[in-house]
Amino acid sequence: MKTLDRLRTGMSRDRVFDFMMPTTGLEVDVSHGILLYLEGVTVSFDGFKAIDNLNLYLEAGELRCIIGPNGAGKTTMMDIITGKTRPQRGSVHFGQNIDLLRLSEPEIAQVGIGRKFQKPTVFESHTVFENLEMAMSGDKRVWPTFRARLNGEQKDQIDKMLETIGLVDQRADTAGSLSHGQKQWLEIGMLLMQDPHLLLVDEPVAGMTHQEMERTADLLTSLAGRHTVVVVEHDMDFVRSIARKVTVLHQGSVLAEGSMEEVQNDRRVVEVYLGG
Amino acid sequence: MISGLLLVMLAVVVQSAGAGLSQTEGDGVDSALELLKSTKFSDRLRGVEQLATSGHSGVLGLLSELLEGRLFYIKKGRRLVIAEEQDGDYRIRDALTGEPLGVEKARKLRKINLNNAMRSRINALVAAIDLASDSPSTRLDAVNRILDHYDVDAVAAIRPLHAVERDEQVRDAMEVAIALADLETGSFSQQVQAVAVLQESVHPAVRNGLVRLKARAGNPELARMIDKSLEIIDARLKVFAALETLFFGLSLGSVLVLAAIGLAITFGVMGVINMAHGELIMLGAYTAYVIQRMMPDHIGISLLVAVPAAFCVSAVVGIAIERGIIRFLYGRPLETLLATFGISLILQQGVRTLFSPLNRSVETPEWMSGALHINSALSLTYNRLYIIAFCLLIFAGLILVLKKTALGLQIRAVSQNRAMARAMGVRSAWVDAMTFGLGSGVAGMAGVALSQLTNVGPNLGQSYIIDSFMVVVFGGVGNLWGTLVSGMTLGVANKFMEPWAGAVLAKILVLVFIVLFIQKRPRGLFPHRGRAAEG
Amino acid sequence: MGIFNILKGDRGGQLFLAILLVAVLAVPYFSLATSPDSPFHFSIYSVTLLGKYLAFALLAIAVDLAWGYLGILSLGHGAFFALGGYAMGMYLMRQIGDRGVYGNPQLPDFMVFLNWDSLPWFWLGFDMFWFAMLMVALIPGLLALLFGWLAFRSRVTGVYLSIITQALTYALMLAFFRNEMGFGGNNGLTDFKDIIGFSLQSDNTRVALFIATALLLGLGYLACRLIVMSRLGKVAVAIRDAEDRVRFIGYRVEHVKLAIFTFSAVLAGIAGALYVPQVGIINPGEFSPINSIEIVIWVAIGGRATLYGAAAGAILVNYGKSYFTAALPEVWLFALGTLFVLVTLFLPKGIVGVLGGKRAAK
Amino acid sequence: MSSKIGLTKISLSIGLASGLFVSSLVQAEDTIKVGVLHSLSGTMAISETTLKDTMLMLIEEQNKKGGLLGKKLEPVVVDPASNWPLFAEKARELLSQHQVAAVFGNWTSVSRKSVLPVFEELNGLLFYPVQYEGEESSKNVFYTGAAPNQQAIPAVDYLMNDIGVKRWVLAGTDYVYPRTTNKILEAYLKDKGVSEGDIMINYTPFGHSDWQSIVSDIKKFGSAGKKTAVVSTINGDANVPFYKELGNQGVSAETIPVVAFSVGEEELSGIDTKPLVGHLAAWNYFMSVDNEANDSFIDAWHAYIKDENRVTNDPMEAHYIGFNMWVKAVEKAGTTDASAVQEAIIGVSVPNLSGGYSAMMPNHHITKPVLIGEIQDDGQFVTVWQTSGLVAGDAWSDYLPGSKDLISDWRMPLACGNYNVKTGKCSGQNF
Repeated sequence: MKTLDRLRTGMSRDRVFDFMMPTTGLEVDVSHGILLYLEGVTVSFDGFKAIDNLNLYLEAGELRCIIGPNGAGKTTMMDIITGKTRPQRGSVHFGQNIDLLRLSEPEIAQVGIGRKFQKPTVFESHTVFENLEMAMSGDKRVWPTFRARLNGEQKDQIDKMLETIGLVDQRADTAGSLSHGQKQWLEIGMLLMQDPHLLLVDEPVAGMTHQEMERTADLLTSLAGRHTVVVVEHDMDFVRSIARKVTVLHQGSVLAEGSMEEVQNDRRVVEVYLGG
Repeated sequence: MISGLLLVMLAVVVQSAGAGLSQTEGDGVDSALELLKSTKFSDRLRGVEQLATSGHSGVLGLLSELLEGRLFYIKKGRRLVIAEEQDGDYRIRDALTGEPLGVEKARKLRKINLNNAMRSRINALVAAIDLASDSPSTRLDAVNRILDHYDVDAVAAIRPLHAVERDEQVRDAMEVAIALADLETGSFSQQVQAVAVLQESVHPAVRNGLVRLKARAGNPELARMIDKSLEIIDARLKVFAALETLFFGLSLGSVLVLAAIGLAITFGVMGVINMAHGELIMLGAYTAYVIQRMMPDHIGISLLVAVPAAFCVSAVVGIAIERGIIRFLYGRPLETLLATFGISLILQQGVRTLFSPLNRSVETPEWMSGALHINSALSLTYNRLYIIAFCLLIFAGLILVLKKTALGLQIRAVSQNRAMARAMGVRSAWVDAMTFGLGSGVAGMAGVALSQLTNVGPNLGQSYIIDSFMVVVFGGVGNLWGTLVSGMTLGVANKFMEPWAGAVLAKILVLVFIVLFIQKRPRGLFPHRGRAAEG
Repeated sequence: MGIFNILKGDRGGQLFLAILLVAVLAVPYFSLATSPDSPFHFSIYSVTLLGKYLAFALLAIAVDLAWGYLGILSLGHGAFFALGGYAMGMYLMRQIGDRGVYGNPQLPDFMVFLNWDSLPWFWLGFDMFWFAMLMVALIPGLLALLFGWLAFRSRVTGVYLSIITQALTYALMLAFFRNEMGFGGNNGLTDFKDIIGFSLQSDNTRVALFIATALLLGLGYLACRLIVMSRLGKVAVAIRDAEDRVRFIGYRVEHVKLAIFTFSAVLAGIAGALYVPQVGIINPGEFSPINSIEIVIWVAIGGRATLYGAAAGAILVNYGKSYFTAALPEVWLFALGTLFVLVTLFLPKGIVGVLGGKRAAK
Repeated sequence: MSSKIGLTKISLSIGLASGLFVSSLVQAEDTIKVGVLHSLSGTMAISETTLKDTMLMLIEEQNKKGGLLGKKLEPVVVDPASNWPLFAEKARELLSQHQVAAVFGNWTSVSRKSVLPVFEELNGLLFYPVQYEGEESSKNVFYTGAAPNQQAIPAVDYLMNDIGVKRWVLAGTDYVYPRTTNKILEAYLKDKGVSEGDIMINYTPFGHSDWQSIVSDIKKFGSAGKKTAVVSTINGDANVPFYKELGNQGVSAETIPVVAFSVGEEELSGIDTKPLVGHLAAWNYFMSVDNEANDSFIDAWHAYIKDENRVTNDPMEAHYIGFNMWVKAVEKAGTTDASAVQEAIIGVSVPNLSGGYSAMMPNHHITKPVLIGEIQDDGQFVTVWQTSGLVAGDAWSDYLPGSKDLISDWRMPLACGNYNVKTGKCSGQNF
């Protein structure tokens, strides 16, 4: 043990990097009840406007579904929120106080925005448990990560999450061996481990069986309230089963917004979907 | 001294050419011929001079045989003969009478060797003859040669010819030569006139002449004129030097493009890191060597034959590599790197075993040697010109193949979306093999070009592989135009940096620049979306 | 987490360290304490050879850490190795003192020879062992830090990264070949006399160097294992498998890469420093891109992402090289080439993958 | 390659398999082992493979004559693969594992520097057959190639006195041999009154292939109205593109002759020699030298290598001389013991291939004639000039400030390779 400690101090050169990493240390301020503001956001790729003067507001704790035909800009919108794509114009604020455009991707994740990709991406050569362990909130700088050890409380937290996402039996399996649906849940679980304020979920039920879909719907609705959840989905049945408020995107801007019923009866939406 | 010789030689030419050198014509010839057979170079040189002054009609033929290395003597009896090689032995005829003497073993003969002094003396004699040639270009060459050697005495031979010269270019050159002589030896007014004439000339002899005259010019007016001339000449020289550097850069660039363009296909389009690419180039170069050995009498044609042959050889090897190994490794670019590195070792050792580790000599055909003389300050070497043209030709050919043929369409389809292409009925496996074959074949053709510039040996490929990767990555993977622009840019940049940084530092700077550039634009100059190599 | 924790479940590693321990104990005995006529005598030649292999093994481990676990295929690790070697070489050069052929107490022979009148600034301090050893770690480390910072920040990955690491080592090779650089040009640094006062030509020093190499290899292995077993190691593997995902769960991917890459470069530098006194020369040839590719090959053949597999690969390939270059020089390149092809085609997990079956999978 | 060598190799390999780690057991005492340390793979294989074959031939011939001291000679061939550290390792293997009596090998300076400490530590004998930069004299090394004063300086003398060269381009590859040679030449030229402005020095990297700018610079430098020559210490692979570029840019031997120190018959066999005709080289031997010893050597070589087209060159002659000197010294000493041979070999004189005798000097360099040859279109040289007598190799140049006070004499009582006559000190010894 002693040798090891000495070894560790010997390797403390890793610490050099810590100063390069300011902790964001920001806590989101939602005193106005709005968690996310997108205002006048425009993005174009090679002249094609993927997002065109988009305005979108998310209330804290709501479950919002976003629908729209292919190419409406749904994924690009998520890319903007998570920092993967930078808009040419517009502002993106998280609560009253955080300008997301000034933060890097990991920093955005650190302030409490989690994202599930369209294609499930979990760490296939790690076990389910390890996947969750890595995603767990905490100090994610290099040296603390190197020194990080699980304590009892954290283990319980992971166990609880395993229950939530229904993967208790698979905890020691490598994530690569999971079924498609299980990977989706694991990914959602990983997001939740970060205890995010905002969850962006891209097509959570693609490729799921009916039962899996129902369970996913239950999971997402149960999250709303504590977290703000944004679901992008094509499957209208699924959207109908969870939606409280729906936003329709078309050609990079909001076409309609409202309850599922209102939206469904909107003439413009019908036109877009039925080919106008 | 030389001028005397020249006048005699001119006189010789005016006479009708005799049938041979008969032994009865004067004893000067006999002793001269005896001197030629001496083992001492100084004796032989005297022999040449005596021959030249003897004024005999057959001397010229004899000297040109000597220059060509065909003058021998039989060890026994010391008879002077002209010998031509025939199947390892020599077919000989008498040097004086032209009488055929049959075939003789090589070791029975001794060649009359030349040294530089003899060679340049004979060449000077021949130049004088050339001044009276019917062809203007030969005459121009002769005047230029006299200028190059800066032989003031020889100008004496030019003076009378200048008046009767009809060709304008030749007359201009003669004027420069005469003016140059005037600078040295003329009267003051001749000198002033000469300086005025020479103002336009960028010939190095002119600059030297002016500088020399300035050093001893007492007259301030003349000195001022010379200064002005030198200024003009230097400015022009600078422009030509820049043009020359640009040409060097483009030619280096075309070599880089040639070496890299095959890689642009295999790496860029297919995402295969082919470390054996250099060895495919090497195979092309060896093909050129083998073809040349197969047709030793047609060096010029053999090179043209070698181009398609090298394409085939390298393409076949490339297809074999693709079918045998790479197709199992698609989507794992880093592993193709390891496997193809193994192949490169095997190919290298293979040619080493087959052809020996020694470099092989690939001859340069007549039409590729020499240079295109724009003026005396700027001449473009033919081999480089051909290689630039060859590079552009291959590039255009490739673009055509990719844009206009069915194969090209399929290649592009597979590179953009393999699954979709397959669904549309494209045999993707076949397309992969053909693409790889195409890239490899182009590498083989590049090898033929390189065989004209550098060593053909087992290490040929290694010296180009890193440069090739740099060119492709800098240009943007998967973009042929990018490869062209990047190769040319790197070549020109390298050449413009070389004068002040030195060859090594220039190369280091270029590498550092590429490393930094890739940080700024990780996808190169012209990024391309498609099935490009991604880790 | 004790030493046993680090090695828990690491059967290959346990075996590897055990063999290393046996070698450390047995080699000195059989080379120094037995008579040269005894059939069990282990010649000093073999000790030095083995020491060289172990230095290569440490280098291979460094590459495996970056490639096997982090997914960074560096084709430039030879550069870090060589830089560490040069730092050691500069110390050894200064130790020669006035015993050089020209008897100049300050300047190494090659500087006298090029008419330099004083020591260039970057040679200062290398007469002190501690300073030189600091540089052994610091110079490769700083270069890796700078290079990595530029490359990882702008997200140069995969093949592109490999190719620019190759450009890096190639540029360094050209630079070190230049005599003006002050590192002895093509000849490099050689004719070393002694190290911290012990003659490099004595058998005891050679055995001591072997032991030092073996110990540092063991320590290096443990250090890498410590990283791999930590959460940082898991994050590294996660980066290798799905870099974007790691970013979205809040890790600074660039920093993780930079830290591990730099550590790996430092290890490579240490390996270089151990290599130089044992082979007696360091020259720019060590920067040659081919060398760096060869290192990668050792790792691939041994089995990547196992650490001990990399070490085994390095030792095996180099033993093969020593043997074949003496026995069948013509066959060597054929054999090596074929080996690479076969291993990549049929043994993606390397030799230990075959031997260890499932164990090596992770 | 003859099947005999193949067999030797296989038997060698079996021997080595056991010998690599466990030291070989008691040696069979009926042979004398001779080490051959030349690269058979890698970049230097081009030049060195020939020397390995030369050694095997010489050993075979000696065995036909009855061997040495009544024993057969047995070659031990290893491949250091053009890898400099590997040279040291293989040297150690030859000396300590195989206990060879002498080693013939190395080509590059760096490989010699790499093995030097090993030979000094284990007291071996190395015969080094290639022209080199000098500035070295080791108790254990015998330098049978040319020192700068046996190649470079006579060549410059010839150009200056016989050709009338006034302007000099010293072009070389950037490593020790050209650097030193050029340094010596620069000092020598200045000594002879050549001004700074009439000397152009240029260094290029190994394997440099794009000579356009440099040749163009040489052309411009040479157009200043004075006779100009290039003294080339350009190494190996870079020569072919260099000469091709010269030819294409119209630089002929008559306008600007190039005298090379690293281009011999073997290198020319890989070049199209037409554009090179008339360019010069300075060596101590040419294949075209006309005398009986050389004829029989060439015949033996052709018979051994089974190829009438193979050429001979200067380093081969150096091995021929070195091997015969060693044989004679061993016979004189009556033993192969290194110290005894070191003592016996000084003063030993053997025939060389250019029609005279070469002797081993006390500084471990040998006496040689210096020949200047012009390249012919058949890839051979014609001797155009020759020193009147033999030139003794000088270990320490008189033209370098660092070494002008150093001398080398391995006879007792001095027994020192670098003795400073000013300070009276002997430095840099490894024993």
